[in-house]
Amino acid sequence: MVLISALFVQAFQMALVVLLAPLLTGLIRKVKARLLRRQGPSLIQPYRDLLRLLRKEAVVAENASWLFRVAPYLIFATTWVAAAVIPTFATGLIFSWTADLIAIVALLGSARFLLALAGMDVGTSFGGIGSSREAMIATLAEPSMLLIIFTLALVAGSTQLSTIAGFMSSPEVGLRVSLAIALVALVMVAIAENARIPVDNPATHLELTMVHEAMVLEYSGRHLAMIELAASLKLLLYISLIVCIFVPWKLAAPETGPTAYLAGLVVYLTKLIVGGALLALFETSIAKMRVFRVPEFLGAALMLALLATLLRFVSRSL
Amino acid sequence: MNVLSPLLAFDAVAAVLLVPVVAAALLALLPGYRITARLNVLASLLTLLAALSLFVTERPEPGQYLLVDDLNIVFIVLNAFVGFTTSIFSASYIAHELETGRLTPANLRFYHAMYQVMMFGMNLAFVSNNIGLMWVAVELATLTTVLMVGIYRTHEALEAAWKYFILGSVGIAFALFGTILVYLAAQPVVGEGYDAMVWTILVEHAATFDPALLNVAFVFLLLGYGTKVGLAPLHAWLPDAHAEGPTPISAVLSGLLLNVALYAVLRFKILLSASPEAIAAGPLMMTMGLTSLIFAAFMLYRRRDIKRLFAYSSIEHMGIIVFAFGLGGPLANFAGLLHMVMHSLTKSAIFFAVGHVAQIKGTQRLSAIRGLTETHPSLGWGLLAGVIAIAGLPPMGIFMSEFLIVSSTFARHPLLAIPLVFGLLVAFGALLLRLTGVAFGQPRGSVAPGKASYIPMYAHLALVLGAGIYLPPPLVAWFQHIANLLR
Amino acid sequence: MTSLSVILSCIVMFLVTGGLGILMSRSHRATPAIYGLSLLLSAIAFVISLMHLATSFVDAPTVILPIGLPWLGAHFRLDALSAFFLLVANLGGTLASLYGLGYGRHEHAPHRVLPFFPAFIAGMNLVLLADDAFTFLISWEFMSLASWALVMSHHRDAGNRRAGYLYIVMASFGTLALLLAFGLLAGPEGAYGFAAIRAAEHAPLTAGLVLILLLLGAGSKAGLVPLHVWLPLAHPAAPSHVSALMSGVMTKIAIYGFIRVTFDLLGAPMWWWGLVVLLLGGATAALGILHALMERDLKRLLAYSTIENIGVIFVSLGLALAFKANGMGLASALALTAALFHIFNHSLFKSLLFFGAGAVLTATGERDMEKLGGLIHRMPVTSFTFLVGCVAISALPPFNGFASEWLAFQAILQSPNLPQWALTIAVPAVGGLLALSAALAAACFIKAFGITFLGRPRTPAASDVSEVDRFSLGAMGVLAGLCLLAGILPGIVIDGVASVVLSLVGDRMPVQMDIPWLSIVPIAESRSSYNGLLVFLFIAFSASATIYIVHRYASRTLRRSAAWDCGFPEGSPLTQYTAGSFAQPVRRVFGTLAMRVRERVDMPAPGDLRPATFSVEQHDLVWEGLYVPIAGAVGFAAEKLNRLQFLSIRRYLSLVFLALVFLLLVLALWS
Amino acid sequence: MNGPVFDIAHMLAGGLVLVSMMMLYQDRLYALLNVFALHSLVLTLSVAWQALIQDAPHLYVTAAIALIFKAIVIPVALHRMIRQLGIHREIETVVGVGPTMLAGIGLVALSIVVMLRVTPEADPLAREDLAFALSVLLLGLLIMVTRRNAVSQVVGFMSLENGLVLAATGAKGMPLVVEISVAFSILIAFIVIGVFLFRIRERFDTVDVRALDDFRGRRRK
Repeated sequence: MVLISALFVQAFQMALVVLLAPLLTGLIRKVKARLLRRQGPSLIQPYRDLLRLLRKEAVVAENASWLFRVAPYLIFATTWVAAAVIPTFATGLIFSWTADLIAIVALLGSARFLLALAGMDVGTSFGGIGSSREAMIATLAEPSMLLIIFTLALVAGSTQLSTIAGFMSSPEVGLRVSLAIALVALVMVAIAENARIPVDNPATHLELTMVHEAMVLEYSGRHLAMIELAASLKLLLYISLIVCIFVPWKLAAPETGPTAYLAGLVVYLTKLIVGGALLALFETSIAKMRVFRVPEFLGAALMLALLATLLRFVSRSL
Repeated sequence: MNVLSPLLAFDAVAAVLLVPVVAAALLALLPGYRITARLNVLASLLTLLAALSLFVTERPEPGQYLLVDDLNIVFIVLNAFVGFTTSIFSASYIAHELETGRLTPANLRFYHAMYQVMMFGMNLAFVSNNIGLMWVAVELATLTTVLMVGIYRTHEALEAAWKYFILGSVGIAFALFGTILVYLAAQPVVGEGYDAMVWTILVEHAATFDPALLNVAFVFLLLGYGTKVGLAPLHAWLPDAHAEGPTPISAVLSGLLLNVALYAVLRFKILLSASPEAIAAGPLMMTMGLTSLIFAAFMLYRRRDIKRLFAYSSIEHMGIIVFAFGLGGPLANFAGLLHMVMHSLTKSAIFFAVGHVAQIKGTQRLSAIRGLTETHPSLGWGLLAGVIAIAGLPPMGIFMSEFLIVSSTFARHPLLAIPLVFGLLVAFGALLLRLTGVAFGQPRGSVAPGKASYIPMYAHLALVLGAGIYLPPPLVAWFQHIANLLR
Repeated sequence: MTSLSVILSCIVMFLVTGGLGILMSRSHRATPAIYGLSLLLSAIAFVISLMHLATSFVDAPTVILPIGLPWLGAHFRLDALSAFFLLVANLGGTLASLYGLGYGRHEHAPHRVLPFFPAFIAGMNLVLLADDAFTFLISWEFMSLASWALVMSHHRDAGNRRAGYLYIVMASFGTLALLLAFGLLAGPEGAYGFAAIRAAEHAPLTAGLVLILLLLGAGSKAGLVPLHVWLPLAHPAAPSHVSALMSGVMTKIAIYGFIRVTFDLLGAPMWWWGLVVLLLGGATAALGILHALMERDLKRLLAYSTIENIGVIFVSLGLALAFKANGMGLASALALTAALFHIFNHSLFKSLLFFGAGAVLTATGERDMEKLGGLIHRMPVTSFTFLVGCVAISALPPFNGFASEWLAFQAILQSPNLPQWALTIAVPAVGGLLALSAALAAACFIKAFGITFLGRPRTPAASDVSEVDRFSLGAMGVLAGLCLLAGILPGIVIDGVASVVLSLVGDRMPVQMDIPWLSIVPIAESRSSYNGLLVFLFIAFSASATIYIVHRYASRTLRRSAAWDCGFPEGSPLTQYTAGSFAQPVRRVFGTLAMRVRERVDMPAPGDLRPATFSVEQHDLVWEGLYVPIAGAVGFAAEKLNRLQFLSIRRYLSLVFLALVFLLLVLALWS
Repeated sequence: MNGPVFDIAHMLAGGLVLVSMMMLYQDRLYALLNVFALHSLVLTLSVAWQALIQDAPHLYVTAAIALIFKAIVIPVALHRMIRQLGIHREIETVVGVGPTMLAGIGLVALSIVVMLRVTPEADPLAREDLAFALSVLLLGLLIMVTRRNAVSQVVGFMSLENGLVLAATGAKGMPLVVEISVAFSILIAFIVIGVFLFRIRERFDTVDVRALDDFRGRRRK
């Protein structure tokens, strides 16, 4: 019985993240439009886009290789697996131990690896631009991400998300400088990783400034759909990661009744909405920076993360 | 040993001395280089057999003049062996020199006679039990080599010989003065007359000799014989003599004559270490050894003449050996002996190779020799193996001795190990640099196949390789015994 | 017949094979014969060592042969540690021989390779079996010598000659350092046997000095910064399967030497050893991969990345030392396991990548990536296996590189329990460095694969090529499969090396194979766990499911057309991103600091017909700061001393005279 | 014991040192040769005296050798050679005479210091004699070092040999071996030197070693 329910919860979670991802994207677009006094597309516009793309035939460049065609599915799958093990509304997912925080980051890394290769496959200059810039961003984002994880792990004594969430919700956490800094760093990394303003602009097609869009320039049809879905899934993943670590309220513990799960779900949705809204607000209130300011931005994140790891000594119990 | 032994015992030592003398006389008379060359080989072979027979015969009592003990048998046998192989090499070498007309038959008669005289001198130096006699013998050997170095009569050759002669005779004087001082030290104890010059007797009473006299004596002997060992700063004659003389003589010089002088120094070191208050010979030898090693190591870099290159490498290795003996102790002495034997074999092998190369390419300039392994595989790889061995890379025998020397040095005087290792590394760098140039790269110069036989070279290399992998226990026991004897 | 004697006889046979290589060097049948033989022999040795590692946990058979140092003899010993490294070495040897069967056909001077290839393998095996200082060093140097001969096999290229020279000099420098270390350990009586050294008590000062010398000796062979300069020159100079052996295996032999002495012979470590090794490792990893990223020569890129992986391994080793010094057995075991695991992995994917580079070389005759491109169409198998290697070496799940890196991170997370502040501060920082180099590695291999295999061919050399022979493909395929297996079943490897770890730090990680779902759990599931198998299955399942669904219910039609490229017309292949341009952002970020990169753009004024030029200058700071001065000093001294060559006889006499006077003065003053 | 005997021996030995100093002072070849003849003469006297007081008749042979060869034959021969080869008469010294003399005095002092370390138990005659012999030897070497001209270098070498002979004869009961070897070595030395001077003359028109050095200078190897 327990196993069944656990399996059910896991399956539900997997389905949930995929289904919610476009909605979150839609929500953010909507909020941004509203902030700009525009009507904006409807919340479910992303779903429509995806379906249309899926139905279209895929146009592929002549010298695109098998890699180009397989990559989107693999990227999506990898991101999905990563997202599947993050406690969104309930801890103790049955498969949560397959991958801890480090593994999740690494999974996203594999997705990026494939995406960058796909960008170089056709052999256009824009693909190259995108890939090389993506690689540069990754070289700064990943270490800072890992240092953030170190901070958490050294404080919570585990890299297992459920455990960390449990620890963070426990009273003994208190208020720690290192955690605060880690949070800031994590937000910065998340912005960079999801190619949001000010690092990159998901809406732009101004060639020389784009990174993510430049890589996927050659994609169309179902392949593009897969990549779009993966992107919004990644955004969802990061937001749920942040909320799961730093505001782990009302996460349903395992073997609690359906009410707890329901409460957890509702709270999670609100968290998502708030997070998305905040992101939209941030994006509208700031301008995109030049590509070669990005390293400084991420370097700051890296330094903060390092600071966080070191500061955990001084603020053992503040 | 066996029934033969009484028969052999009678004349083993005598044969070692007489064969060369007789051969020299014959060679001086006989015309025609083919016979003389063959006779030369034959005589050297006989000497070698006589030397080997020293193992099986029981030894004569140490007399007033002659002595055969564990120490010098090693030297004699090594001497006779390298002398023999070199005579084979020189036969083919000289033939080529005649063809190219660098030497005349008249020269050759002189050359072969001198060769045997030199062998006689060296053997005499080894077997002599009388320090005066030993001195005479060493000088005889030296002067003959002087004449042979000058044999080409080019102004370089004459200059080299002249330099060798002047420096050599100063060395002679020093050595003699040292010998006289030893006598003076011994005379009050042993009493006047011959006894005071007989080494075996000297060693017995050395403890009661006047230390101050012994010190001065050793300084002069070290400088006098050290000149022949080629220790820096007394080395000046050595590179020129090697570079300008005929290659067989270079091989003999590096392989043997240096050992003769070294042997003399060792004898006196034993003498000195027997007397308690006397200055320790070790530090002096170690200092000179290190100086020569590092000096030669740096000198190796700017060389343009292949024979000079290996001449300096001889200085370097003599430095190592003297250092090892100066360090003393069973381990280091063993290493020193081993290193000396290995160096003689390897260096003469290298000079054989160099001789062939120089004859094929018609020059000794390093820059004119390239890509040997491609044009002359057997010669090139042989030279390569030789240099690898001399640079102290395994599995050749020199690696073992250097291993022992360096590790025991570091265990006992860590600070001394640093200059030692430094010198070794610098020398290694230089040798390998030159080797890379000579053995590899786009071939340059004549590609005519070498006619001479490479057997002597490969025989030496095989021995060195074998020693690096497996040393027969009797030999080891022998060396260890000597090592303890050397203290 | 014990396993040890079998392996020893294998070694002898290797040497015989080498001799055979000399004899039949000119015959055309030599290549298959030699490689076939060495394939067979190393396969046997591999199986034996595998069996020994699997079956016997404690017993270490020893053999003493009456060769080598007379009164000592040559001691050989096969314990768990040697067995593990033998396994690595002979696995590499087997596959390199297999690859050589095909690759060797294209060798234009086989007689310069064939004799030394088996000798090289023999040397590596000897080092691993040696149980006394002399045998160890002689085998060590023999290994260097054989590999040097292989590096010099294409000797007409001046670059190769220079590489070989630098290599042999550095190697003998390392050997001398090791010699000194063993001299210290053996003491004045010259007790060179490892058993004696193990038994002896070593003063802290001595032990520290030995560690430094060891870092010089083993480090120079493994390629630790700043002793790495020879490596990126020498490894690529050799034929590719030899490069694979040198990078994949020989560097590991160096690490074996380090482990053997520090963990086995030297007794209890001190905590600062860990710190030193840790910092060196971190620096090596970062610097190595940065250089790799700047490289445009494929094989040299791989060599630099070898340096990075060596750094990673040394970081884990440093951690293990630090933990061991503080008596934290489990943590130490974890770190050491991570190190050994990474050693195994790196030997796999680095060989694979070098094989791939060799295949590219044979197919196109090019090593310069900027002349390649688009090979994925014409060399599908090679490119696929190469891709696997790239993903694996970039430490990405579900492949093996990630598993070992993950373990290393887990070990780093044990640091807060360390009593020394220096360590607790340094370890996470080095961890950050490790993460940085992992990310850089990913970027580096995106570049390596993307520029070489993807896009459009940049030169005719790259456009008309065909897939390489089946031996090479077989070798690469096996390696790729092993990379995946070790990635999804890391538990097997961890349990495999457990006996080694147990013998070295006296503790081991919990048994992994009986954990449900075959996941790996270093300490406790609540702390951390990873399950490569499930990750792989999930990815595979969800990907195929998605593909099926999309193709079944959405569109499956596909149309080929010209690339879109924002509407720009498709320019010449030279408009593609090159290796240099790909690295440019990273170069700007890190290069200016790490290698003083300067970029110069010369843009002529409008109307000026000069072509615009762009030039990058980049410095190898280690080379310019350390090696150039040393070489200069030696040259200077040589030049000055060389004057003594040209003195007159009188001057020489005065030298003698001065020497005499000096000695007499010494006597006069000596009392 | 019998003082005057020793005193005479010492006086002669000391005289030898004095003459060596004189040789240092010379700057003309002929003068140098004459002084060398004097040097050998003094040596002869001292050897003869030793023969007398040690009643070792064989030493008279040595004395004779010294007298005939070194005091007469060789100086004459060198005179002739100089005339034949037309070597310019004055000797080029490396350092001025003054410093050379100072150095010489220093050397004498050094040799005395070294030798006086010898314990008096050793034959006192030998002890003082050795001090003189050593200084003669060192002075001879000094001449070789400070003279640029080949003939004077040869002379220096011979005075060095004289020092040896002095030491040898001073040594009581030194077996004949030594004198023979000395004479023998000097003989060989002269044969060879003669040969060489000859050969060298074939090539260059002077015996000046610098000529050789010029070659070396040009031919940098």
